[in-house]
Amino acid sequence: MILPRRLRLAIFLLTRSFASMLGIVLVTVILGLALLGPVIVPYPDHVAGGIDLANKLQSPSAAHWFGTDEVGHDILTRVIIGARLSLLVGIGITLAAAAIGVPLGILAGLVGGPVREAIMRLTDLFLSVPGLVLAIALVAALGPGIVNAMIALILVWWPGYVRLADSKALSIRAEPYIEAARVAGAPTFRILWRHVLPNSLSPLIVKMSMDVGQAILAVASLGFLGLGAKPPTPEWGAMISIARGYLPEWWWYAVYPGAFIYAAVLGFNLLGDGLRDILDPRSHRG
Amino acid sequence: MTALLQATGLAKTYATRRTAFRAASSVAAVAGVDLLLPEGGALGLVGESGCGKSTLARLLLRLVPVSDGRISFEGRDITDLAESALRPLRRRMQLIHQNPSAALDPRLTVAASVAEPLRIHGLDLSRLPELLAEVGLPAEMLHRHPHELSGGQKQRVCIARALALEPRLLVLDEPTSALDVSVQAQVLELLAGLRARRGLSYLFISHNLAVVRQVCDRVAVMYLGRIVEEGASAEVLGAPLHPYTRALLASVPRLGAGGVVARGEPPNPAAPPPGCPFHPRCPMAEERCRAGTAPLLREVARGRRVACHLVGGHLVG
Amino acid sequence: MDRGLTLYLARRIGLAGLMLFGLICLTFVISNVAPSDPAALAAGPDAGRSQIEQARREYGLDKPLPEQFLRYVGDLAQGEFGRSIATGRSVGTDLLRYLPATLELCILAMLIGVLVGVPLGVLSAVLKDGPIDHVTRIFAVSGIAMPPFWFGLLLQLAFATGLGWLPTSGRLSVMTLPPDPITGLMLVDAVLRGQWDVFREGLSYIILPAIVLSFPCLASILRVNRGEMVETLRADYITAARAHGVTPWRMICVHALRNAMLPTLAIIGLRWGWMMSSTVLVETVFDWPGIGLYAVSSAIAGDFKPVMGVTLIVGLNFMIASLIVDLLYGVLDPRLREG
Amino acid sequence: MTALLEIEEYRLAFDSFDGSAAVLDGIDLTIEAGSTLGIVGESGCGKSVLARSLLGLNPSPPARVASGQIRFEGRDLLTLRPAAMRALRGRRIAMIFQDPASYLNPVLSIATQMEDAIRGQDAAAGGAVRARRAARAHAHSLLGSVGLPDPARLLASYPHQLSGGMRQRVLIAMALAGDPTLLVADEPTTALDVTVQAQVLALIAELVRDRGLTLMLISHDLGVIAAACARIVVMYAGTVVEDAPTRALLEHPLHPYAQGLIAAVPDLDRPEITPRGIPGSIPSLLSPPSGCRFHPRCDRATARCAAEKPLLRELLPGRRVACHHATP
Amino acid sequence: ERDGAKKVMVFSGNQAVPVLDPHMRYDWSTRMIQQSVYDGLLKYVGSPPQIVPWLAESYDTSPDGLTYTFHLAANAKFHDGSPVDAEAVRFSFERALKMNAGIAWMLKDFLKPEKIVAVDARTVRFTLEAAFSPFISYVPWWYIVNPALVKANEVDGDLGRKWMTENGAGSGPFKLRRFDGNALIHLDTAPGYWKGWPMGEEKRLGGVIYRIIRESAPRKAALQRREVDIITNITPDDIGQLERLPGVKIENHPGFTTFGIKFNTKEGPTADVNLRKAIAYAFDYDSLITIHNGAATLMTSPFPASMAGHIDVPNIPRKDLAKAREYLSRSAYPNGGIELEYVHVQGLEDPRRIGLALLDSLRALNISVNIVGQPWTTMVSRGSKPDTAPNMTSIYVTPVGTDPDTVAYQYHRESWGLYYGMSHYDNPEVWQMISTARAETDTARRMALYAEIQRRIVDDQPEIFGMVANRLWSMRDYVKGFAFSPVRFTGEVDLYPMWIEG
Ligand SMILES: Nc1ncnc2c1ncn2[C@@H]1O[C@H](COP(=O)(O)OP(=O)(O)OP(=O)(O)O)[C@@H](O)[C@H]1O
Ligand SMILES: Nc1ncnc2c1ncn2[C@@H]1O[C@H](COP(=O)(O)OP(=O)(O)OP(=O)(O)O)[C@@H](O)[C@H]1O
Ligand SMILES: [Mg+2]
Ligand SMILES: [Mg+2]
Repeated sequence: MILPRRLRLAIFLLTRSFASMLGIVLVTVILGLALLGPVIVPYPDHVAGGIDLANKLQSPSAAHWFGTDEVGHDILTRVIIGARLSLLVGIGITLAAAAIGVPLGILAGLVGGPVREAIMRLTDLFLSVPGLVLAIALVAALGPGIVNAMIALILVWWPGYVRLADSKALSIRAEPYIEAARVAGAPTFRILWRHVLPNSLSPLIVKMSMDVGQAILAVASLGFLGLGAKPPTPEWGAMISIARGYLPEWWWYAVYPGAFIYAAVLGFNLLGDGLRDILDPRSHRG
Repeated sequence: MTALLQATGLAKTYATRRTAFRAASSVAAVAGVDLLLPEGGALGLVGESGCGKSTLARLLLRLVPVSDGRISFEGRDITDLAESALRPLRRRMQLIHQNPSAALDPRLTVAASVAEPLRIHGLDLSRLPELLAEVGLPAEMLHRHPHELSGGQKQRVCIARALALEPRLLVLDEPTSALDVSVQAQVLELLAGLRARRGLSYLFISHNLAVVRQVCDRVAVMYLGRIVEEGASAEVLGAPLHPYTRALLASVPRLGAGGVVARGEPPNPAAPPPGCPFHPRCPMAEERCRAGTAPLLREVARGRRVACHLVGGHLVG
Repeated sequence: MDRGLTLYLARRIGLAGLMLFGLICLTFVISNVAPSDPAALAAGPDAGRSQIEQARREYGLDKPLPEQFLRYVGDLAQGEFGRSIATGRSVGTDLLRYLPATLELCILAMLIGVLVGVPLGVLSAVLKDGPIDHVTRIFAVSGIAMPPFWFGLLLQLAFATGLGWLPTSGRLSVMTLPPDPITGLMLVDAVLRGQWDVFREGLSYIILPAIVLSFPCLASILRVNRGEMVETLRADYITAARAHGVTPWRMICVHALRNAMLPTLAIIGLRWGWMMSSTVLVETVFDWPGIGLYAVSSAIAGDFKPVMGVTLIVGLNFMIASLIVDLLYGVLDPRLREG
Repeated sequence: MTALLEIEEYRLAFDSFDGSAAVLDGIDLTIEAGSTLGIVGESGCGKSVLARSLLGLNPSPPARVASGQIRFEGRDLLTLRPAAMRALRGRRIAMIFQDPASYLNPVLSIATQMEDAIRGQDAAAGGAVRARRAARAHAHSLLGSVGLPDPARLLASYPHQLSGGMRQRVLIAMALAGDPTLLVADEPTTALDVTVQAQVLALIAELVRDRGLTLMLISHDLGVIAAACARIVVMYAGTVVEDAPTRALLEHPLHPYAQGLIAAVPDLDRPEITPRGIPGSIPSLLSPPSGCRFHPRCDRATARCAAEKPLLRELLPGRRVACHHATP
Repeated sequence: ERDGAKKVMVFSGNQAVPVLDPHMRYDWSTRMIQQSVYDGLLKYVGSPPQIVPWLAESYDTSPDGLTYTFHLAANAKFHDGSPVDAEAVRFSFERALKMNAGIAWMLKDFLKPEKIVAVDARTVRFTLEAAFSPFISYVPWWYIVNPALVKANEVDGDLGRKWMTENGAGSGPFKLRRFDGNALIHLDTAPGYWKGWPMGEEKRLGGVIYRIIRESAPRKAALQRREVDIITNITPDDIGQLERLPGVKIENHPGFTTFGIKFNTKEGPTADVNLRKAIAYAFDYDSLITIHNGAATLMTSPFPASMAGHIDVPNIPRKDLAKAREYLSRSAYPNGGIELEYVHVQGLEDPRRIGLALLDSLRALNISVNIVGQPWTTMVSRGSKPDTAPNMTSIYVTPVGTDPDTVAYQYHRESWGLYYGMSHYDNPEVWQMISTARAETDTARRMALYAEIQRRIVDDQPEIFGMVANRLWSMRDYVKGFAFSPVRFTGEVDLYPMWIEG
């Protein structure tokens, strides 16, 4: 009886905010494109590498809504298929980073002492180099490619989760209900699993939602610098990077993939904001 | 009467880390406490905020590391026991927190919260409804979350959770201070009944003297990490010896208002005054109170201990 | 300065040193996992085998890795960042040349971020849930979601190519001589030397990249500031200030903002650190001759010494920024100042 | 004696997702100039909301005034425009709060906060705003008048450097900045230790006496109210259930809730009397019980109590009670 | 732009000039500035490229091809006024050989520093270790530096390397005014240049600015707005747009830079000549032309068309799927089903697109292509060994001289592992012919050998012989004196004869 109330509250909070609604719509659209992409695109062949040089650099038309690129690929097709890649990569990076960072962070916050000191110093080290520069160095070293870009970004992303999980664990550790569990004789692992983790979930979910957006942006950035996906993989950032050479005459080439990056990242960030409103007990006030 | 719980010279010092603008310092939250709780007894611990009541309670339950002194429980020294060795003992000593809202995991239902200790110790879960009934909660509450309960109900759940392991000792850290008087009376009734039925021992912390007098047969008064007076509650609260105890009693608001005895406010425990820690606020302070070490807790009459230079033999007998 | 603060600073600096060392190790490891042969790069495209071998010796690349590492650390200790493999130039000299341009860009962007972000945040919080608030919130999220490189291209398309109001890229036009350096920051130097036309021209070049660079930063500041202001305006002491009859203006701008500025300051510090790395994208788009562009072009060429150098500089900058933020926190928050 | 403040049929609701909570449900009470009135009631019964209503401090939304009047010196506060309300705050009606630690701005010095309050009062009075220096001098004297030693040093300090009692005194001094007529004290001692509580209560009593203030003191501690006020209003779930002189109420409460409340307080001096709790707990204000809001917990409740809301009637001279069954 | 009474021409390209030292390194942008600041003994001009006397008025060759004697112009002087004498020439060649970087590879196997003799102030004699016919074709790239200046700025015996990075010590038509290798280089015309000016003193420029604009869009915009007068690095797709601009003209010339896709002939599937042939016949050569909007010509031999000795090899593969399938069926992979790696230099647009075209073409053979962009260094170090070399690598090669040996030698055993030797071409008979040809002094016999070499190489198909892309510049119509010479690198122009009209 009570869960429905929470659900109703969640729906109320989400629908009340235009921003959250926009976020949900955008994310749903991107998810839909990612799922249905191969079925709905007009020129599936253009993703596998088929080229059509006779039709290169066409302006938007009925046959090619977003125009064509420098080897005659339909830009709409590639942008839609790009959603799939970006989404996979964004979610992959976020999940992997969280899978590394959260256990470490909770361990640090719960155990404290030298273990925490060591973990946090390592985290600080990674956090002190702003991610993009480190990622560039890494990708340049490992060689470009979507997998290497992911590895690099996971490497620069996990410390954020350590920080969050650690601070959450620290604050939860001080909660009387943790003490109550200790009084009841609960071993550390049980406390971690049953109390600390579930109670740190809300901010983690919020962060992960936003991070999917940020990871998409980061991959696109690497792609833009020529360090992302390899051709013929349709990747938004790489498309803009190439399209840049065709500005200003063929402006649509750069505009569409960018608009999709923007929409995707915006969607996930707004969704994160909306989730925060739902999950943050403070917002229940009014 | 055998001692269920005994502490000798128990001390806890907290060190604070240095930051950009603050030097490292240490706070003697508990500074040498001797204490004895007999089997089946109820000892009240009173004192102003920050005097170390909660810290003492957690020390006794081995929830914070001990800086100095010894603790024995059921006649066994538990000061240096490892957490794993302590775990079986935990069944017999339980804690009730001040704020029942914070003491319950917000994600667990009442049933899950109360069942948690049973699960940990691999006990039979079927006693759950019985437990709730014992603390006066209807069975329909089992599937509620804490935020759907009133303060008094939450505190009952906490008590049920503590009782689940059938403890002998219950440490209650201001169990009613977050509750309304009408609810407080309900909880006190419950606690009194439980003690009578189960023969529990209470270490009952409160700053409300009237409540302590209701619940406890003995009272210890704490000031700045030390016990300054201890004895049977009727005696200590009826005829206080230590100037601080007197000040406390005089401050309790009553119709028509009494005289103010204590000046000033509790000093910062990080920089306690020399000599008797109470001397800056004591209306009777003399030269000898201002210097030297803190007066020791002495037995001034049978079962009555006071730490004050000014309380001498003349009161004895 | 009291002893406590000195000790604290010493500890922090020691810690920063340790981190810097960690960073050096990290970059060194990264630069050596690359499968490329730096010596081939050093020797040039048409070089024969003997020349490659000579380059290898010359750059010490024939030495075992631990020795190379020790050498690198030793050089760094003397302020030497090593030589770029691709160009043979000293990385330290190059960094010195490009850093001011990046700093200038970052400083201007940060100014925009703070001067626009903070007031907008306050406005949005005060008019919470009103139309202005909604617009500002979407604007703020946009700042974080907008790919800087794309935004830069759009601005170029609009203001440089389309309207022709502003130049597309670079730092100054071809014929304009930059003022003789005093601070290295061109705009400041132009003012100091009284070269107002250079200043104006420099401004027209820097404004687009600065806007692009400032957008995410502005957005973060706005978000944090708004959030904190909303929280603060709910705080009990604000209720009290109202009850005491403090004027609304003063209540918002002093009583509330002072509190909200603390977390805002933290985000400013953080963003300053990130900004240095965003320059990688912005400088690429606007051909801004700073360390970001330097890093990217070197990375793409497989030339790691410059990348390592830039990484170290960016990391150092980040550490300094967080130290300054911590100290400022102490200044602004009396609770941290003493017991 | 004339009525300084008259509250009539005041209803206020808080709107939220779950519906509208009738937090104040027809409050009726009067404070005579120069008198001391205490308000008691369980947590959540609307005491603070009522106090904040007097200064227009309830955030709206979610707060919504449904009906009623609050007349202060003859003017209805509920219809005042914001500027007029600001002019009243602190100058005619001042307020002190429960937790002194959270009601002082942690990052501003005491001097700044006091100066702003004083200058704010000047601005509200419409006269010349005095210079900071003059404001500081005034702050200095105010601190002295609440019995704080060494005001100069105090002014230079920040809230965290003060003890709880000192903070509450500073807040009291700030409340006095506009030389108000009515002082609303919302649980001013709840966060303090008993010893300090006694000191602060003594200070308030002294100020009321010396300055001829009218006091409205809110607390859930009957002892505190009894020690400081001549008259007590008992509130339950947003309604006034009893209004009586202190001694009369304590000795002979008429409303079953007031009786229960008094019986629940343990008495230090009479430990032999076991306090008795009131069964049940306060109702949700989202769907308050019909009729008398207390009836679900009342052992004397009848069908009438559930159906009909009892009016607050003057049962004895100077004593009003809202109960169908109350008899003198 | 103007500088006082004289005009200044602004040239814009994408490539920085990190090091100016003519003995340290070269690439198109660097050499363009070097060519302006320094003079060589000889100079390449025109199309087809001719070698003309420059600092050397003439030279003699001994019949055995071992001794070359150069006679210097009398009036040549460095920018500081000191004469360009035989000692300066000797010093410069010695410096380049000692530094063993940049251009040194061209001569170092044949020329030892002690064999360079300043016979008198105006005569220098070089004695080679062995006969080396291409010698003269390399000499134009050996610039003469001012020994006094170099020595004055020498630190720790570095031969002035540090100083020369950003300073000029030449006798060329221009001298440095401002050097910021990553942004802008400002050259002033050297007053009273010893060689005089072809357009006359009247019309000559006041100077030249080389401005680096990395992206093509802003570069084009700058040309459109007359901020710059001439730009390079434009894509074939830009031509149409630019041509339509009033007052803008295009220079579009067949170049010298060959594009090929090198197979790894030693390891992996491509070690099989049948597979190589299959791929070569499957490849859609027309796409090379389409990608370049027609501004390219297909190669008909391993040698570029304007190189001496070039022949059209008759059976050079063109797209022919039937033949491709036939070769495939003879290979170890008659049904395809393999994936081949195609590596190109990261960031280069054309090879990436050609990769896409290759990918598209090979789908017909059921062969998939993994297109990988890698930094130059990585690519080169991978290519240095057969077991790490990619299956296919796209390589541009610009011969630095007009002598056929320059290209032929790429197929010699000695070139294995170098970037143009990534195919590790293994045919001892061809190697022998190459060695013979470079020592041969009789031109006719040499050319006959080279014709045979070209045929044999095509037979072995160590690479897909691609195309020679046209070189493109776009300039305002008032820019005059542009003289194309294919022997220069991609964007490089000879600034000396240029001027601005009106
Ligand atoms: N974890 C800790 N770290 C540092 N100091 C602490 C810590 N816990 C308690 N203290 C200090 O120890 C002293 C005693 O604290 P404690 O909580 O035991 O007091 P208390 O008597 O329970 O007060 P209250 O009535 O407010 O609950 C206080 O001065 C407090 O600041
Ligand atoms: N800003 C608000 N928004 C929504 N509901 C509120 C708000 N402020 C108070 N309430 C509700 O109004 C009711 C009365 O609150 P109030 O603070 O007046 O109680 P109180 O009698 O002062 O209690 P306490 O003794 O705990 O201070 C409560 O149910 C509370 O939840
Ligand atoms: Mg406590
Ligand atoms: Mg209240």
